[in-house]
Amino acid sequence: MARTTARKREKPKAGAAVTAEQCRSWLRQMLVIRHFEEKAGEAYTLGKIGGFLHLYIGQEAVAVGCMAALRDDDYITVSYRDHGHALARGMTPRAVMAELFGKAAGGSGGKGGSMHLFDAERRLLGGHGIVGGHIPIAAGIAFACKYRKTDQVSVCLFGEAAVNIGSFHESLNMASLWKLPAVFVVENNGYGMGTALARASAIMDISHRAYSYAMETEVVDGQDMRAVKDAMDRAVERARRGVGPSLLEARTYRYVGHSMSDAAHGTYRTKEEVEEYRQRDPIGVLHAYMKTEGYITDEEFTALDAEVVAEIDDAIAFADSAPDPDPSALYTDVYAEPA
Amino acid sequence: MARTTARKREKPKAGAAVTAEQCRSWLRQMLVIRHFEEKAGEAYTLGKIGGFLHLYIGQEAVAVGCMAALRDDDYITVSYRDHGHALARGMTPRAVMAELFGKAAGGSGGKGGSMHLFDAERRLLGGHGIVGGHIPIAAGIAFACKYRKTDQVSVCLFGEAAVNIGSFHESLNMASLWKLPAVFVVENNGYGMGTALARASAIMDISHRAYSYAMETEVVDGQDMRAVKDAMDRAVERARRGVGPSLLEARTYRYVGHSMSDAAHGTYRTKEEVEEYRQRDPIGVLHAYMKTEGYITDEEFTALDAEVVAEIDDAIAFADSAPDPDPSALYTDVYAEPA
Amino acid sequence: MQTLTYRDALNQALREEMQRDDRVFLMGEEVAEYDGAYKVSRGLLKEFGPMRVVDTPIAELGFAGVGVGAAMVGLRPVIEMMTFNFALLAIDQIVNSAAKMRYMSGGQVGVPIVFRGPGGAALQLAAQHSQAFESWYAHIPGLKVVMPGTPADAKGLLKSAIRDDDPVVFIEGEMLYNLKGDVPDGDYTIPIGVADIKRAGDDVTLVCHSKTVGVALKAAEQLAEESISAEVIDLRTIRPMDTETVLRSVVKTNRCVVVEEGWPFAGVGAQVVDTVQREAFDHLDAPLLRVTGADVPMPYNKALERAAKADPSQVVAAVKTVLYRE
Amino acid sequence: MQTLTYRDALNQALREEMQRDDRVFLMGEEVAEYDGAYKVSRGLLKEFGPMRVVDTPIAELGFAGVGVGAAMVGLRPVIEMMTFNFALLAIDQIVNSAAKMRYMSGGQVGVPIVFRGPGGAALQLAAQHSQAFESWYAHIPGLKVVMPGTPADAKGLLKSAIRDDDPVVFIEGEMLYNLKGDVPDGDYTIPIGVADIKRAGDDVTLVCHSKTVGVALKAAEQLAEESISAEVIDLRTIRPMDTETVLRSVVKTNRCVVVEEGWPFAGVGAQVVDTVQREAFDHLDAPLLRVTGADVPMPYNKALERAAKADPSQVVAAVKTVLYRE
Ligand SMILES: Cc1ncc(C[n+]2csc(CCOP(=O)(O)OP(=O)(O)O)c2C)c(N)n1
Ligand SMILES: Cc1ncc(C[n+]2csc(CCOP(=O)(O)OP(=O)(O)O)c2C)c(N)n1
Ligand SMILES: [Mg+2]
Ligand SMILES: [Mg+2]
Repeated sequence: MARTTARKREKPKAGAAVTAEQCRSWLRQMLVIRHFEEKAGEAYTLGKIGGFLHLYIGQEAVAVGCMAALRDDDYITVSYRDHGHALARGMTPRAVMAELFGKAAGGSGGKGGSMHLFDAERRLLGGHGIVGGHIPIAAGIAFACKYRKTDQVSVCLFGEAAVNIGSFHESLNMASLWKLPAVFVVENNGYGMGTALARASAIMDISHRAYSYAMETEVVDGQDMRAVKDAMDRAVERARRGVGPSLLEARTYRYVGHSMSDAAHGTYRTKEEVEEYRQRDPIGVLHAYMKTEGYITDEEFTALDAEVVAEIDDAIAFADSAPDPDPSALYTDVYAEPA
Repeated sequence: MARTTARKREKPKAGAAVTAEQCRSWLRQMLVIRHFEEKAGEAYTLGKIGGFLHLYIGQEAVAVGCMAALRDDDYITVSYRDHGHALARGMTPRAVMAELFGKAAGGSGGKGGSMHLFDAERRLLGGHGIVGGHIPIAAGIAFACKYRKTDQVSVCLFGEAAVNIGSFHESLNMASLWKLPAVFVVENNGYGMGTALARASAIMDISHRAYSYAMETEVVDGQDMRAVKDAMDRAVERARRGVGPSLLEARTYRYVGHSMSDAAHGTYRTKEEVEEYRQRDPIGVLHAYMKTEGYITDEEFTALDAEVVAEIDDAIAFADSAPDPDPSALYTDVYAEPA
Repeated sequence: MQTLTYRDALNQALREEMQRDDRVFLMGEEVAEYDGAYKVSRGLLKEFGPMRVVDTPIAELGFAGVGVGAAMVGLRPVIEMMTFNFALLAIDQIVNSAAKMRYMSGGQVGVPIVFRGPGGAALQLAAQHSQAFESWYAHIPGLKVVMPGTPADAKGLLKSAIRDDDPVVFIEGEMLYNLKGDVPDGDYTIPIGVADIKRAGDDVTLVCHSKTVGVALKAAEQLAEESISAEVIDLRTIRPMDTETVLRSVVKTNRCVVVEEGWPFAGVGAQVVDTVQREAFDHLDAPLLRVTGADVPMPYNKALERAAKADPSQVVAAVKTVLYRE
Repeated sequence: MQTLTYRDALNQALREEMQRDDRVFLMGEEVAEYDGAYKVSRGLLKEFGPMRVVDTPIAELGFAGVGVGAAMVGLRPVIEMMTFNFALLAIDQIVNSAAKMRYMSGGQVGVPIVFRGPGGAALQLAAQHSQAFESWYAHIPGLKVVMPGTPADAKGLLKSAIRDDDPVVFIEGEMLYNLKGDVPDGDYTIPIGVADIKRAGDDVTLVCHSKTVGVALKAAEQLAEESISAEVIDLRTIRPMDTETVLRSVVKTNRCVVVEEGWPFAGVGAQVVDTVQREAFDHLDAPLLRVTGADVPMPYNKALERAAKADPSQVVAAVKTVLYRE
């Protein structure tokens, strides 16, 4: 691949000191995502959820690490693999599960489903199904922040397979040209459906694509939530200061298939590979750190886990018993209601 | 802009020795293009030519230098600014001028016009009006050459403003990923219509975009026809050998407006800038070299120039008196004739 | 009343809306320093500065998406497509993002954006630069499609489009930019979804929009000389379509000819025919006929291009057919 | 005769054409090592190798253009769109390059290419993944549009499409892939541009294509129970459309209902209506009616989605209306 030297990076500040409280909430978020996704997978096999279901199991540290670096008034856009981000951003498991069940109580009233999670209040603006489709949208949100002279930041997360599509190129060029307050996060889980990165991209070092746009870039261990947060802190700060956008590459892995119709390890990867990655589980990594720091005892962990399991069970029960949208909903939200 | 170090280049071989005969024919080609374009501009103002007319004056060395490096069985695709390439590839001034006049004797029977010059026999496959539209097409032609295991090469020429559009990114990635026998030539004349490169691209060194695709790249003086040919020789040879595609950036300049509806130097550039570039005229550069080498006397140059002027006058007369296509042509060539 | 060109009417609409609402901005290729490829944005950069009049790289998909994102958080982008031929590159953002966001989000996120620029053929621009896509956009729920045919309609409708809370595809005519016409003074709007009777008549209804308004009016004049009275209805908005106005006319004339610039298959006219024959079946004394552009890519040659375009003589001939005259 | 699924019929057509003509190759996302997102290309990589069954990056515009370029120099690319929803990103290459090359070049350069993949809705895939664009492609001169509704038609028509010298947009149905049906043995083709009477009848003509063939046939059965005899015409090819077959039927039944999956405005059915009312005006005893998908982005919720889709009960109701029964 191209021999390019990395653009001189700002010296990573030693990870901002984190408290036991923070770690506990991050650990909890990751557990929520993990249990949520496992239950969602079950519900899908039971026919309670339809369409495409893309689980986030294995990548939890990326969503949690990113959200941990953001303010409430920052904006987030993400692909169809969006449950983890929605939960980490604060959407309740009930609201997300109800949307997956297609119920009126769902975040999008049951009209969007798994791929299109929105929470305007929390500034989570989708949940987008077209690969690369939300990258220019995120640039546009950043444009609006600059236009209004606020110091808000627009964060856009997408998979590594999206870096080969035109909208990635056009959007990053404009974002850098106009110094927009955006952070583009590539969740590099190694595969786009059944296609390994090496079979789709002429270079393996995705972060180097940033040099085509004179953009700051960093590669970060996507299984280490705190590392993700630290890198995000730097990128978000650059964006807030008006220095410009950044491209972050988080190296991660999905334990499960691309979607429910895809085997955990199809022909495109081995059982061994999946097992190997499971060894550096994002929850395990943070849990281990917390133990060494004395932030959590085994009893506390067991209790926390049980508490989360109960919350997800409740979300399932809620979603299952929640009513369908009214038939009239078919024709609403196509256009704004005449004022 | 991004501090990236150039990928180690193959040491440019000293320009392959050229003969007086070769230089004379290249000089003649450039004179043909120059006079053709000047006459075409006149014909446009007289209403003999309609639609958009994009002249190539000032960039002659790029087309002539590129074609000089190609075999008859290589393929060429180019943008709407295509007269120079068609003439350098061997299309007669009559055939090109007749097309501009919309006559049946034109290369495309008067149905394509200035922006869509095709000569299947000479493997000139357009003449494309959508910026970036022919870049994947050129990659596809290269794919076909590889598919058939021929050692033909597909050369694609486009303006510098096209490097910011998605198809450029998608095509170069695939071309490099699949090691296709293609050469992508950016004719960097500094402006896309009224937009200077710096206002459209986050980096000024277009050649650096090649690193995103692990692609060989070179920057060449686009006003020096022999330099263009030398760089092309290297790129074409890499493609023929199956080493892979290259991205060439030829730094050049258009003396005239973007199209006939645009002033020679609009608000976007100064008269002085245009004048300055005219000092390194591509015809003058080659002519000067030939004089120092004793390849041409002033008398010979005057005679050659007069001969070319006469040829272009003949092309104008031919095009002017040639018949329009038959009205039935409106409905032919939409689909293949039923065999 | 003032007399303005279609171009200047659009320019006034943009200027007045940008003065009225600082959420409104214009973005596209050459819109700022170049004053617009067709000078529709002349003077706006000078008045509003580079943050509100923004030149873009050649990246239709990208800057269309930038507009969608900005609209999702409350700005009012006007995205200029240098021509709608190039909007094919941006159509994923128009159809998959702009048109669906409100629905996918369960009503949480709307996209108040205008995609505008010239559509259809100009003169001898050949196949890739001479296409009319209004029936494509009108096919899509979530989009509104507006196509003014006069300076007054252009100004009033562009203002309504910019104030609209949903994505509007606003297609102008390159051949119309120099068209002069009376334009009301001051601030006024023309509602989206309301057709306009450009000429009253009793014998036949001519339905048209954008450039074909002129074609239909010319045909109506020629028909008048043969004492055939044609009513000319300018749809002005393609989606939502004002079927009431069309039906009211056809119920009166019992005959209808639909004129459009675009290709015949599943064009806007096909939808007009579908609606009218369904809603006014018993009032029709003849089948509805359509006059459209020739069903071919546009040729460069001047004579061939002229033959490919819908013209008054074809309309006159169609009218005589539905009137069973010769 | 063999009994095959629609999926396997397509797979056979691809395999046989690739065996017959080494200029034919298949390119798209996941077509090779993954055997196709919907397994239509199962086994082809193994048989033909990576140069003829090519996985691509996610770059629809790019690999569609690669196909166009390869076709321009004589190969016979079959470009798989994982679904036609994503083809919106490639539509510039389909419309501005593939459809116009022959014309722009004055007949010098043709583009023998097939763009194929599933179109329309499947189950609960929501707004961005549930769209039917056939009327868009059929609007474009230079393209042919083919949409088989049965395994036998799928195989015979795909072979014709691959052998065709012009660009063919070949739209399959994700919901049809598991449909079983009789398929003739050996090599056969079905000509492009010829409709098929799937069920003969006298009282009303039902025009349909692709997935709605099943809808129309179900409706016809239900109508038969009320001794209403419906003739079901499967267009099979949308462009060029076999209007003769449709007209012959309507002249006999004097009534017509057009059924399609897509949105109503300027859909394929609008063109059928336009043609029939013009060519068979005096034979019509009632207006032509259409049954289409609801004019909304597709909702995710199962019940709402069901309500958004054209179904037999709507067809039955439309038929009773044109028959003036209750
Ligand atoms: C433009 C487009 N093409 C194809 C698809 C089908 N598709 C859905 S997800 C996917 C793979 C994306 O992989 P990646 O970007 O790495 O994200 P991941 O699924 O790994 O999170 C593909 C090809 C799509 N949704 N959009
Ligand atoms: C996709 C697309 N967008 C916009 C245009 C209008 N347009 C034609 S030429 C041009 C500028 C191109 O500049 P460059 O690529 O540098 O080529 P040059 O004209 O300098 O040779 C533009 C914007 C187009 N033809 N295609
Ligand atoms: Mg991935
Ligand atoms: Mg340029």
